[in-house]
Amino acid sequence: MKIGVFVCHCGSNIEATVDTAAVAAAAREFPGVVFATDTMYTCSEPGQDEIVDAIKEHNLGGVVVASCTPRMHEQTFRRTVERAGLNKYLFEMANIREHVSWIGKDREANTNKSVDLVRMATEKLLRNRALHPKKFTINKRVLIIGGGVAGIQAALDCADGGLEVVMVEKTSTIGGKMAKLDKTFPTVDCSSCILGPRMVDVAQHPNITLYAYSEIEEIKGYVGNFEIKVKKKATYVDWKNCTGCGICMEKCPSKKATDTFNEEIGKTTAINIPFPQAIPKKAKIDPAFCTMLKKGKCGICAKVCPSGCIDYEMKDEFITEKVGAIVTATGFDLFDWTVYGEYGGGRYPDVITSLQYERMLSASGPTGGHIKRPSDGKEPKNVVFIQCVGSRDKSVGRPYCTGFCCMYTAKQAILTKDHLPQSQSYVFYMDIRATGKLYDEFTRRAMEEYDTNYIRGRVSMIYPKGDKLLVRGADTLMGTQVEVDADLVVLAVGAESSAGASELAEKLRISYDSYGFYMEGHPKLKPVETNTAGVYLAGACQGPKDIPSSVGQGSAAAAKVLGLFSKDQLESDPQVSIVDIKRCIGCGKCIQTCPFGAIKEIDFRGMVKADVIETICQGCGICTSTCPQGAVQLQHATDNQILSEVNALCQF
Amino acid sequence: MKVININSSYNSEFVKEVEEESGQKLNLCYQCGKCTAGCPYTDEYDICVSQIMRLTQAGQKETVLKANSLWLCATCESCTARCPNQIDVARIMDVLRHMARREGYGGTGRVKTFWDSFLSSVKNNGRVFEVGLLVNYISHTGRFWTDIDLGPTMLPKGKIHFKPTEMQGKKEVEKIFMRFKEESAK
Amino acid sequence: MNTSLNYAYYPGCSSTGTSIEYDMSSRAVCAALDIKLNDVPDWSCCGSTPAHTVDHSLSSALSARNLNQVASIGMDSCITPCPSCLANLKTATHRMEDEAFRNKVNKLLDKPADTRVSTKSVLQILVEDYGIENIRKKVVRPLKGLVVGAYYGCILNRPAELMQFDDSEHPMAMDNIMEALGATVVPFPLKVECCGASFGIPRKDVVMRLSGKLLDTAHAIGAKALVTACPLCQMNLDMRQNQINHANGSHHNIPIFYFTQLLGLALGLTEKEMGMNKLCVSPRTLLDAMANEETIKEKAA
Amino acid sequence: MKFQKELKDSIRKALPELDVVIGWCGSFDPLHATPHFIRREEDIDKLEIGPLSVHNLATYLPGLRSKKVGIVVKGCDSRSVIELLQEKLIDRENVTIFGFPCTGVVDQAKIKKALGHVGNVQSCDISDKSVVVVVGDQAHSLKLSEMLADKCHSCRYPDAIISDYFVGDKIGDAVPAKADYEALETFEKLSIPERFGYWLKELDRCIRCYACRNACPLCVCRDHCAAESRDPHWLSQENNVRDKLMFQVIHAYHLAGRCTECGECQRACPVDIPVLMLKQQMNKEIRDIFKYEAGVDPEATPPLLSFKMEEENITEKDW
Amino acid sequence: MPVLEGKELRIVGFLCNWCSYGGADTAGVGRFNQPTDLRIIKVPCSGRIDPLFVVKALMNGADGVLVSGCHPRDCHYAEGNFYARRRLEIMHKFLPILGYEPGRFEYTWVSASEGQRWQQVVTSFTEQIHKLGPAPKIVGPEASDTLSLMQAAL
Repeated sequence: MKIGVFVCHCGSNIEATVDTAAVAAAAREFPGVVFATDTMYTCSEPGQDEIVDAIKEHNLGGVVVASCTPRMHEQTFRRTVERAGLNKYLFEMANIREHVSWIGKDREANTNKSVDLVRMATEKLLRNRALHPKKFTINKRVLIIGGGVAGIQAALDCADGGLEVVMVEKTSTIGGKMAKLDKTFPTVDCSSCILGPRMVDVAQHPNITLYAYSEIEEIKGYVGNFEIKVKKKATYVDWKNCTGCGICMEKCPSKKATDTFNEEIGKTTAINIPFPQAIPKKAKIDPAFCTMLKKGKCGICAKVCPSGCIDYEMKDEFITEKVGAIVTATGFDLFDWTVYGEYGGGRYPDVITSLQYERMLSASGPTGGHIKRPSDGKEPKNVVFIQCVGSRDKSVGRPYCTGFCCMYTAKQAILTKDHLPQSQSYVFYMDIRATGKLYDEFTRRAMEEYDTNYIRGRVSMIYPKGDKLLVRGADTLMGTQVEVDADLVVLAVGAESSAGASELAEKLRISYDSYGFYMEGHPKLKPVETNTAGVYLAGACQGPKDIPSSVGQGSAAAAKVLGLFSKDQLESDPQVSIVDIKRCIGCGKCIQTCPFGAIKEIDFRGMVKADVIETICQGCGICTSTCPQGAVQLQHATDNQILSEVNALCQF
Repeated sequence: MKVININSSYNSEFVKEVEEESGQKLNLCYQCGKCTAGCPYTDEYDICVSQIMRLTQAGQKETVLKANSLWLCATCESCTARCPNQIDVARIMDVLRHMARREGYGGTGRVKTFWDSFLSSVKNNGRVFEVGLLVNYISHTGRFWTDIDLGPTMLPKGKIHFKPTEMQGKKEVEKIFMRFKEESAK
Repeated sequence: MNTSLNYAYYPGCSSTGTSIEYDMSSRAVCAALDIKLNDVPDWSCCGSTPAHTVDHSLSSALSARNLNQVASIGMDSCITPCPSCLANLKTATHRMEDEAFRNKVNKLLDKPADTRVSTKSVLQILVEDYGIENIRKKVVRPLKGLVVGAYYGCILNRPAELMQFDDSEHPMAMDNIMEALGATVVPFPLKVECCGASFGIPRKDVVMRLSGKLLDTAHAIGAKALVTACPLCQMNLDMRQNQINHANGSHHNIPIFYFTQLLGLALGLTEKEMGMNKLCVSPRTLLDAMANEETIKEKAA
Repeated sequence: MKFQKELKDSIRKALPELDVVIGWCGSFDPLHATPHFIRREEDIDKLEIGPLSVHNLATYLPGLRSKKVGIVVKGCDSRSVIELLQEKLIDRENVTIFGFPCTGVVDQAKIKKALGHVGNVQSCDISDKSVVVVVGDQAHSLKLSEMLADKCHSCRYPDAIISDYFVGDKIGDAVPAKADYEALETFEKLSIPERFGYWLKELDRCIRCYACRNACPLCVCRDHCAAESRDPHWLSQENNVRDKLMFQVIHAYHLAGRCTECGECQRACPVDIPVLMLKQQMNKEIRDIFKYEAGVDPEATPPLLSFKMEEENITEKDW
Repeated sequence: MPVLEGKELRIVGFLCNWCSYGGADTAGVGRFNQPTDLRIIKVPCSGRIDPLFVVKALMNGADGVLVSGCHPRDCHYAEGNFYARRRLEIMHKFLPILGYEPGRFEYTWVSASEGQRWQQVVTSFTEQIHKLGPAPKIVGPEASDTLSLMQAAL
């Protein structure tokens, strides 16, 4: 094989600490290399053209590009060599940017290391073979996990695009966090007025099947052909017949149930519909509080239900759905702020979270939209907002900025003045992050028009003083300690990944960061893809996001799914294992260890042999490292290819 | 107010020394002010602790080491306990005091005189001799009325002794101080 | 119950003077609970705050001498009533894990520092090693009718990484003990606020302000007394209570107990053994009221 | 041996249904036995079992997979049979197993060492206690216990674990005379560099004959062994220590969780390289980490072909 | 080109494509400085890594070998790292009998987001290898010839 080597400067990204010309010169001495050069931006159009020209001019059979990580541009260059008529697998990359030039400044060592990496790549390339993908048919249905605003958007866009959509929502209603909000920034329009109709659309769309109060139990398969096991949790109410009339709620004697929808500002009944606009508007029983389920006595709801849908014997149900793509929109949860002992750790009733305050502001909330202190029901005069509670704080393991608290705090300060014109709001902040259209103007309005007193500094302590709370903070601009007598303290609690996010990621086989947020395919260029084909991200499951960003990502994910499904068949990755039938002794160890069931036993002239089903094989190579005699080899990562890399690096 | 040139007034040696002696990284501080917010001594400080942090970060040696605040910090640890960036601020205050002593700043404050009297009591007796300490402090400050009012209450309670308790190893303790002096002189 | 509790005991300098009743009551309580205390032989001052404001190696050397004294009687577990001593001894052990620092300290010492000794507070071992439930069983004279707040001071639990005991913002050890003794505990909001520490002599004004705020708060929440675990806190709040009243124009008359004093009382030890007479703000009325309550109950029975 | 007749009767009974029965018979001299393939009734008489029955005949089974085969096994050999069954390399219905209680087999290397140069052996009489070898008209009486193979001293399975016919009385659970892995423990006293030097020195005399592999009952890849393959190409065919040692590591690793320590590899080595030790090391690890022993349960899953989400005995490095 | 004499030792890394290779990229993107000794071979999954690759590298003259995959339960292929953990652990414990110090080979888990962890792993592994010094080498006049024959034959 005649090999051409292209060593990229990446502007100064590589060239600054790697002598690319020297690397190219060294490469010319390697076996098989007939052409080597250094180029300014190999990925640019002229850079790619240079490769195409060189292939033609030097009759190259393979190309090595030493540049950035293959995760960045392997696809790009594979297309380039394909353009010149080469099979795209006759290409290798040496990562001399992320793994060399960006992690050290020693030019001599870096150059030396780059030469090694190029040598490794050429040795591997010498053993590469042309590979050809197989085609397989796909199931054009999509699963949306999570029914918040991002999931709703993705579902509606997919359904409008003609796809069958299956939506699975953990709680008994869709709407997510947005449904809990009173108003939205920076327009201060009513949250349920803009979200409500879309929720109804989900319920009424002929292409959407909604499983509320359900969870993902198991995911099998791969892009184009996933098989999903959905657990429909027992609601003890037959939803087919439940009309959502709410009589059961009126009559239920157990009125101490946890009201998660209202962020535990109040209590609800054991049988409940979370809120009047819930979709689906169906009742469910909370077994932890239902006297009938706990003690076998009561049964009032069954007696009063006009459609007779109460079923105390109901069990969880499992349903299997087949889809070709998955959009994950599982959102976020609030940081558990009670780790802040200095803010009372949850001991003071008048220290509440921003989302609790939101429920209080909402006309459909437990206080009917009246701001009242939880301790005594009085209207507060001084309301103190503390920002960055569980954000930008390493000491509680949350060093990241949640990003939207500055905005909702400004909104809540404005709403406070609207509700209680005599009140005074104080906001302790570190920096105001208002980087969106009309965002900064909005925070300015909170100060200029609504007289919100912004104090730059964190709060060190809250403690009760009489019937007030003394908030002790700093005003770093004045350079001193300040105290505020507060009637109510609202904590702008940060966002964290939703409970169970990592378990779901394991089922989806996607990566997540150390905080449990899902990893996108590329931070800039693949914001809604994951590294698992056919699985996409929407909304805050990928990182904290405000409503416009979540909706934008929901639509983007939908576009990705629609794009994927625009073909009737997908090409399988040819980097799969194949069995050398002569060498196989039929011991079945590969079959035993394959995680995908991609290897089957076949009869070959009366002998047992293994055979790989190419469209099922995912290319992990466990079989190859299991087979003692190496009869099954993972294409593009064969034993000989890896050994050649080892030999290239370790020359005794 | 003083206008300063941010690069020419930056004392990099000072920053390095503080970081080395305290084991803390000054750039972790993002000036949230939570240390100042919790500091019970802010009332007495001439420069609040978050600004001490900022000035130190900015290499403003003179201003920092001259600050009275250094001598009013009681190491109550509330800054350290609550710093979102887990900076041991109290330790930095300690280190700044060490430097101020070495470089001859802040020698007039009453707190420092008290601390010095305390240590000389330990040096001489191996343990603190409370009455001796008070007498020593008074003789250095001339504040004769210090706690004189407490005498009548305290005397009958058997809490006041006019002789230090005897300990055998007091020479050992004294040697610690002597060696420390020698080592510091090196 | 673990009857083999056995510790080296480091009293600290103030035990010989201003906090003599803390020492007395700690020893008596431990004796009553079969906790064996072995005095650290010929102990010396830990250096307290003044030493570490001069130099960390000096401070650690002063502590290390005492840690060596503990090791000299073959013990590796030391307790002290005083949080300041505790902080110094623990800091020394912790910092000396670093070899370079240890060498620096060793240069100041006669013999190299023994780093195996661990130190805890008397409060910590009572709660963790002896156990509150076991204390509850030993109560013979419940503190009925006593309305008390627990004040921990600034360094007993801070920094959390070093002290490794209780909650650094909202400690409960003394609250729980007082509850077990039958007292009515009112949650004290400023549990870990500084009282002014050793500034009583050089900057009395600071102590007047900070300790004054503590007394004001105690009064506001209806605490009839405070319990403390720190000689400095107790001294500022008790011995200087008159000075505070004078300076702030207040009229507080709040007895400030060491928690060991009330514990001893509940265990049936005498007021004299507990050094109740050593307190500046007289607890007489409170103690009488408690005794009264007891008699009423007995009569009722 | 006392149950030899009983064994022959059993074989006679089973032979009509079988293509071949493998046992042992006399060899070129009275000190050695050799594998014996019984196809006809008259072959049965030549069968001899006893302390000279050293070969692990299970080695032949995979090659005769399509035939109906009878096999005579010692306790240790039976473990190899179990392992082959577990790995589905032989079929239970095609194998008839004849077991007997084994009291140990000799180690020819030890006899050779005791006698010095072994020339023309005239006779060899083995009793319960002694081995009397007559060489050049001179009789040498050797203690049997000292001549037994090392593995016999730590044997825990003297009776075949699996059999269709068992002759003689079972010995039952034997208490091993020696702990496992004594040789290994002695070796571990060497420093790390000494060990490296040791292997280089030992392997230096390897002639790459692969007798170790050919004798191994679990080396089932045969013609496709990684040692001689070019795809994958793990080893060169050169005469260098690197590849010789690498092969031993490959052998040991490919046997991890499978090797029953029959010792055939080491016995077969013509230049006496202690190659068993490497396999023992693997086995020791397998035993310590996974509490697993190969060749005792045909239904078990070998540890390297399975996993647990939480591994109790693996502590990973803490960075 | 050999390693830089006196400055570097030969360290080979086998990294899975999905997590650790990405983690090393993340470290690069974050400009987390690392020692230059390590050369990374990318494999699809830690389950693809035959422990014999590790031995091969050492016998070919590597001074240290580092394997890194996805954290247990996070494998892109669901189970690869579980198999890898068992197999690599066996080899980890085996190498000392051959005469390689226990610290010559380590395996660990680094996710694609853990750039800092990767920096930490590389730095401390490199330090560890430098502390051990060069690995024992099998020397012989035939060495370089063998290598070229080997590569030609692959």
